[in-house]
Amino acid sequence: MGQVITYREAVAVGLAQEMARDPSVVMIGEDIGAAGGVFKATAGLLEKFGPERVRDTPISEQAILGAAMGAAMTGLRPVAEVMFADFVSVCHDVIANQIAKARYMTNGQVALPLVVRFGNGGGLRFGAQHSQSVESWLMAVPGLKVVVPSTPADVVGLMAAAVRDDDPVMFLEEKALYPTSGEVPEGEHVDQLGTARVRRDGADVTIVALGTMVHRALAAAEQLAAEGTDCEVVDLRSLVPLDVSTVAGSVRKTGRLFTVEENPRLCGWGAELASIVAEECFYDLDAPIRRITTPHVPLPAADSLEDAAIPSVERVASEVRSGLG
Amino acid sequence: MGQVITYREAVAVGLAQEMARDPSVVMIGEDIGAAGGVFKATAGLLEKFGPERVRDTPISEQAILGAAMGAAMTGLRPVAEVMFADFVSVCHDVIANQIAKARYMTNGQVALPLVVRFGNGGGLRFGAQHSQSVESWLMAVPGLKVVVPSTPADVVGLMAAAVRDDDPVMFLEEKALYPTSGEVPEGEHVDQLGTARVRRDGADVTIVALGTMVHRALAAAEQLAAEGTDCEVVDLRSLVPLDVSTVAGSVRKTGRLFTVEENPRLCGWGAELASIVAEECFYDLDAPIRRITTPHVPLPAADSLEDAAIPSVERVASEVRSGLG
Amino acid sequence: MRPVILRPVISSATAPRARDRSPTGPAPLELRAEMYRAQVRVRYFEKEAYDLFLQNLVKGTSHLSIGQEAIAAGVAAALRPDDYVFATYRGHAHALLRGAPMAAVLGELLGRQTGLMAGKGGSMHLTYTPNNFMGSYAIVGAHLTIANGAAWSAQYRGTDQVTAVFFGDGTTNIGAFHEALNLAATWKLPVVFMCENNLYMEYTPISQVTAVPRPAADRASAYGLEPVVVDGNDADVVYQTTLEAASRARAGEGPSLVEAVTYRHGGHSRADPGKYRPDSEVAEWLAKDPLPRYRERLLHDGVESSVLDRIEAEARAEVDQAREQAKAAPVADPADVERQVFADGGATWRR
Amino acid sequence: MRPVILRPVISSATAPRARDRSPTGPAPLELRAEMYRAQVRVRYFEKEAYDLFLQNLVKGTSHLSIGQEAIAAGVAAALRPDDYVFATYRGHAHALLRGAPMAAVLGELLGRQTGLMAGKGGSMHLTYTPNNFMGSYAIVGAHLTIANGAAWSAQYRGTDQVTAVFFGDGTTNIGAFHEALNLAATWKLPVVFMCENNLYMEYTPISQVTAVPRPAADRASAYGLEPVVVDGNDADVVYQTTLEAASRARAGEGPSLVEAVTYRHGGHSRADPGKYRPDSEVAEWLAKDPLPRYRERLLHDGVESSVLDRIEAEARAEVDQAREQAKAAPVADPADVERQVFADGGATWRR
Ligand SMILES: Cc1ncc(C[n+]2csc(CCOP(=O)(O)OP(=O)(O)O)c2C)c(N)n1
Ligand SMILES: Cc1ncc(C[n+]2csc(CCOP(=O)(O)OP(=O)(O)O)c2C)c(N)n1
Ligand SMILES: [Mg+2]
Ligand SMILES: [Mg+2]
Repeated sequence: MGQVITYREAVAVGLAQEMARDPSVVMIGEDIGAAGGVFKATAGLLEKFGPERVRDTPISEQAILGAAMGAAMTGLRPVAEVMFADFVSVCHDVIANQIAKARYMTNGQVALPLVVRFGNGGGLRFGAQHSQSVESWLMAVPGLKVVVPSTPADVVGLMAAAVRDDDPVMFLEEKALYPTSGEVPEGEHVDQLGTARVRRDGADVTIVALGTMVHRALAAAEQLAAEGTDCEVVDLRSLVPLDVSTVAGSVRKTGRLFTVEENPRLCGWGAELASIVAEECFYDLDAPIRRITTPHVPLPAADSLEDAAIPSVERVASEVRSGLG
Repeated sequence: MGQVITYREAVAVGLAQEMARDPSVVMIGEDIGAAGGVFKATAGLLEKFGPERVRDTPISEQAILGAAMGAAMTGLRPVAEVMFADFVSVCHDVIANQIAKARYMTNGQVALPLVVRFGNGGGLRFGAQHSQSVESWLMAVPGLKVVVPSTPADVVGLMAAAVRDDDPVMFLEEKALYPTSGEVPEGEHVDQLGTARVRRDGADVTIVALGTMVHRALAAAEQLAAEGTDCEVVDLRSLVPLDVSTVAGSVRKTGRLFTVEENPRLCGWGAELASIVAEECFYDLDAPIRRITTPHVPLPAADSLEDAAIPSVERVASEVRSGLG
Repeated sequence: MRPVILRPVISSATAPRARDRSPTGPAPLELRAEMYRAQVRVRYFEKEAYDLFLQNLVKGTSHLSIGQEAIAAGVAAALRPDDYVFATYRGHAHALLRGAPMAAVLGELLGRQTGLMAGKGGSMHLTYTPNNFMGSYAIVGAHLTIANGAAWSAQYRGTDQVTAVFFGDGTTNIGAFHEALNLAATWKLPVVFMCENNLYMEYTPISQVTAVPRPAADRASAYGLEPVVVDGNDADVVYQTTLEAASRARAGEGPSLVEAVTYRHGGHSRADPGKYRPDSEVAEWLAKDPLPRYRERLLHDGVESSVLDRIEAEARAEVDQAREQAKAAPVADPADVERQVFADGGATWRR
Repeated sequence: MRPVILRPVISSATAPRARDRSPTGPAPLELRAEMYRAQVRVRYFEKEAYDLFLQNLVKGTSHLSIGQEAIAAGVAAALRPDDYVFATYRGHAHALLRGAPMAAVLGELLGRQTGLMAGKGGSMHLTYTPNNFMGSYAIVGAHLTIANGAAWSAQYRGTDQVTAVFFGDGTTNIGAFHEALNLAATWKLPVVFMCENNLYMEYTPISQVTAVPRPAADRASAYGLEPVVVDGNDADVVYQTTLEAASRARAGEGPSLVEAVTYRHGGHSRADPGKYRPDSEVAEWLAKDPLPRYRERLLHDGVESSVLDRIEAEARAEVDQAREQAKAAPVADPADVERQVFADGGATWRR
C-alpha cells in the first residue's frame, strides 16, 4: 500500500530515489534549485543533495543541454530541465543533431545516459509558445527515447527507468497533470520503458492515448459504457520504444482503433501508430482508424479557445460514437 | 519550348524572376552573395541585384531567420537561406515558435510573406549532421507551408509561387538533385502551391514520392512495368498544403498505396498520408499501405552505408513487388 | 507654469507625439507630464490586472511591470509614431504606451472576444500593429533577432524609422542576444536595445548566473558598442538616453545597447510571491519607486498638483472603464480557433 | 645538443606526454621536436587526404587544416593524456594528435569498415574516446557547450582534467558560443577555448560579418576573461599559452579564451579552391607557413637536421602505410546501418 502524492511531487520523489542511489546523477536547469523549479517539481532536491548536484543555470538552453551531453559522455548521468517543452526549439540542435546522433556517429564509442525533463502540453491558458505538446517532434528524431507518464506512479517508475537507461530519454511531464494525485508504490519503484498499459479493458473499441489525454479517454469510455459501447483504453506511456504489440493485440480483439492526441494533427504519433496498425492489422480492422487530435493550429490562449482546441472528453466520446455509427 | 537547365541553376532563375519583378524581395544568408552560395544555387544574384538585396551574414541562423521574420512583418518579402537543412535545428525556435505562430497569435495583425530555402536530404556522403531530410519536421509545425520540388521547372515555378505567397513557405531544395537537369518553360513561370502531379499514369499501384525519391519511384515503376505491374507515380511536391485529393483519386483507382520517403521512418509525411488514406479510402484499399522509408537511424557517412539506408530504386521495386504478392 | 494641456485619454494618441520632442534637449514639461501619465496609467492597469487575477478572471499567466514603469514611459516618449517596438511577455506597459486600447488589452488578459487578439495571444503576446507595436514575445531572446528584421527593413526601404526592443537582464545570457547584437552592429541597424535590468531572471539573481556584473553593459564592447547604464527608475534619464540612441540610429550610426536598472515590486509572474528576494532589497527599491519620485520632481519643476491629480483621476477612470468593458465582453469565440493560421484567414492544410 | 630520442610512430603514445612538460617553462627541445613531428604528420596526412580526394576515393566532404598545424601541435603537446579534446569538422589534425590511429582515420575518410567509426561518422565526425578525443562536430558552435559538459563532469568528479575545445573565427558569432562562454566563466569550468582564427568563415572574410576586429579576443571581456591573441603559426607560443591556460584551469581558476591567428592554405572544404582570397594575402601567409619556420628554429636551437629528416621520413612512411591499409580495407558494412542507435547495440524502436 503506497502513499497518495501529486504528479508534481512524484517528479521529485523519482529523482530523489535515483540521486540517493547513484552519485553520478546530477541535475541542471533554470531555477530548479533554490526556487524548486518553475513548476515546483524539483522542490527540496537542492536542500537534499546540495548545489553541486542541483545546479541553477543562466537562461541558455543550448548551454544546459550541451553541458548535460558532455557530462553524460564523461561518466555522469545528468537530468536536464528544459522547463516549458516549447523551449525544445531553442536547443533543438543539441537534442536532435548532437545528443540523438552521437552514439551512432561514433559507432558506439560514446554513451549518452541522460534524461531531459520537459513541462509539456496545454490546458493552462499559456498561449502558443508555452503550451505545446512536443512528444511527436521528439519521436521523429532517431536516437531519442520518449516517455510521457500519466500518473504519479508512472512518473516515479518511469523516471527511475529513464535515469538508469543508457540512452537519452526525453521525459515529458504533463503540466496539466501536475496537480493531480495518485498512489505510488512503497519503497524503490522502477518501471520499464517502452511498455504500454491497458487502463481499461473493453471489447468493442480500442482507444490509445498518452499523458493528459489518457484521463480524458477513460472518462469518455465511461460515458460510452453507459451507452453500451465497451472501450479498451491503452495508455501508451512511451513513444520510443513504442509498444506496438500491446496496441495491435487490443486492435485484433476490438477491430477498431481511435487515437487521442493533444499535439497538433500533422505527423503526430497518432499518424505513426495508425499507419502501423493500418498496415499490420489490415485484415483485423472493421472500420477506419480515427485520429482525434488538436487541429493543426498553434494553441490559442483564451480558456474558451484552448478548451475548443484540445480534445475534450465530449469530443472523444462523440468521435468514437460517430466512428462506430 | 523552354531551356534545359540544372536544378541548381533553376534556383537562381526562379529567384531572379521574382526579384526583377518585385523590389521588396530581398535575400539573406551565409555566403549567398559573393560566393554564390555554398551550393552555388544563388550564383550571379549579387551581381544582378546588388549587396542591398543579397546580404551575406555572419554564422548565426537565429539572427538570419529573425531578420527575415521582422522584415516580412514590415513590408519586405525576404528569402532566407539556412544552407544545410539540418541547421533548421539551430533556428527551430524562430521558425516553429515565432514565424509559424505570429499570424495566428496576433489574430491576423501580421503577415509573414517569407521563404526559407534549405539544402535538403542525403546522397552526398555528408554524414548525420549534413544529410537530413527535414520536411516532416516542418510539416509537423502548424502555420508553415512546405514545398519540395523535384525538377528544375518546379523549382522555378514553385519558387515564384512561394515568394508571392503571403504565408511563410519552407522551400526544400534537394541537394542530390542540384546537378540534375530538365526543361523550364519560356518566360515568366509561376506554379501553384499545394498541388501534386501525376508523373506516370498507372492502373495497378499508386506510389507517392517527394523530391529525390520521385525519380527513384519512376525508375522503379519502369522496372515493375517490365514485369507487368502498372504503377501510377504521384509527385507530392508540397506537404502543406497537402494535395490529398490527387492521392486519394489515384488510390481509389488502384486500390494500393506505397509511399517513398527519404526521411527517417517515425512520424514522417508518409505516416500522415497513410493515415489519411487508411481512414478516407478504407473501403477502396485492396492491400495494406506500405511505407518505404529510410530506417529510423541517423544517416551514416560512408557511401556503402548511405546507399543502404536511403530507399533505392531496387528497394522501392522490391517492396512494391512484395506488397503485391 | 502654464497648465499642461491634456489630450483625450483613450486613444492611440496617448503615446506622446514626436513633435513634442526636441532632438537632443531635455523633455519639455508638457511631455514630462505625459510621461507621468504614462507611468500612472501603467501602474493602475497592472494593479487592476493583479486584482482581476485574484478574482480568477485572468486565466493564464501574466507578468507585471509594477516598479519598472519609468523605462516604458521614457522610451515611449522618445519614439516617433512610425517607429517599431518589440516587447516581451512583460509587455503590458509597452503595448499600452504604444496606444493599444486599454479595454482591448484587458480583454485579452481575460480571454474575451474583444481582446486585442481576440483571445488568441493572451497576456504574453500583445500586439498592436496599427501603431507599429510589433508584438510581445514569450521565448527569451528571440524577439531581438526579429527586431533586427524590422530595422533592416527600414534601412532597406530608406525610411529613418527606429526599432526599440525591450528585454530583461536574464536575456543577455541566451544565444539569440549575441546573434542579434552582432548582426545589428555589423549592419549598423537602427535599433535601440533596451535592457530592463530588474536584477532577476525568474527567481534567480542575475548576478549568480552571469559572468560579468553588468549583464548588458559589460557585453557592449563585444559588439563595438559603448556601455550605457542608466537609472531605469528615472523616466527623464531613460527618455534622454533613448532619444540620443534613436537619433544616432536614424543618422545611420547603428544600434545602441542600454542597460536600465530597475526592479519589479512583485514576483516574476502571477504565481510568484517573489519571496526569494531579501526584505531589505525590496524595501530599498520600494523607496526608489519611480512614480512618487517623478511626481515630486514634476511638482518641484513647476507642474501644479491639480494637473497631476487630474492625470491620476483620468487614469483611474480609464482603467475602471476598461475593466468594465472587458468584463462585460463575451468570451473568445471558439470558431476563431481555426482562423488566421494562414493568410487566407483559415487553417486549411489540405486540398 | 643530445640527440632526441624518438618514440614509436604509430601508436596513441605519439601524443606528446605530460611528463615531458614543466608546468610553466618553455618546452624542452625533445618535446619541441615532437611538436615538429606532429606538424609534419598532420601536413603529410592532409596532403594525402587531398590526393585521395582527387582520385575520388574520399566520397563525402573534408576540411583540411594545411597551414594551421602549429595550433594543433602546440595544444596537443600541452595537454595531459587524460584531458578531453573537442574539435570541429576541421578536425583531422586534432584526432591524429590525440592518438587516433592514422589508418583508421584515413579509413573513415574512405568509408571503410576499418574506419575510426566504421564509416558511420565520416571526415567531419572523427572521435577517439580511448584517448579522450571526444569528437568532431559539424554544426558550428554546438560543441562548445558540449565541451563545457565534460569540464563540468571533471569538476564534479573532482579530477583536474582540462577540456580543450577548438573552433573557428566564424563560430564566435553564433549563439552557442555566447552561451558556452558565459556558463563556463560563471561556473569556472576548466576549459581552454581555442579559436583557430583563419580569417574566414567559409568564403566570407570574418571581418565582414563581425562587429569587432578580433572575433574571439574582443569578446573575452563579455565573460570577464582576458583577451589573448597569439601567433597561431608558432607551435611554441601556442604550447606555452595552452599550458598556462590549462594550469589555471586545473587550479580552479576557470576557462580561458585564446585566439590563435592562422591561415588555411587551401579552400574551406574539398570543393572549394579558395579563389575569393586575394593572391597577395595567400602569398603573405604561405611565407608564414608554420612548418619550414619551425624547422628552421629547431635547427637554430640545436636539433640536428638528421633528426628532423628522420621525423619527416617516418611521417612519410606512416602516411604511406596508412594509405595502403585504408585502401586495402573492405568498404563499410551495410549491416552497420542499423547498429548502435541505442545502447543495446541496435536500432529497434518498437516492441
Ligand atoms: C528560451 C526561454 N527559456 C526560458 C524561459 C522561461 N522564462 C520566462 S521569463 C524568464 C526570465 C527572464 O528574465 P529576464 O530576461 O531578466 O526578464 P524579466 O522577466 O526579469 O523581465 C524565463 C527564464 C523562456 N520564456 N524562454
Ligand atoms: C550552425 C551552422 N551554420 C552553418 C554551417 C556551415 N558551415 C560549416 S563550416 C562554416 C564556416 C565556419 O567558419 P569558422 O568557424 O571560421 O571555421 P573554419 O571552417 O574556418 O575552421 C560554415 C558556415 C554549419 N556547419 N553550422
Ligand atoms: Mg529580469
Ligand atoms: Mg575560420
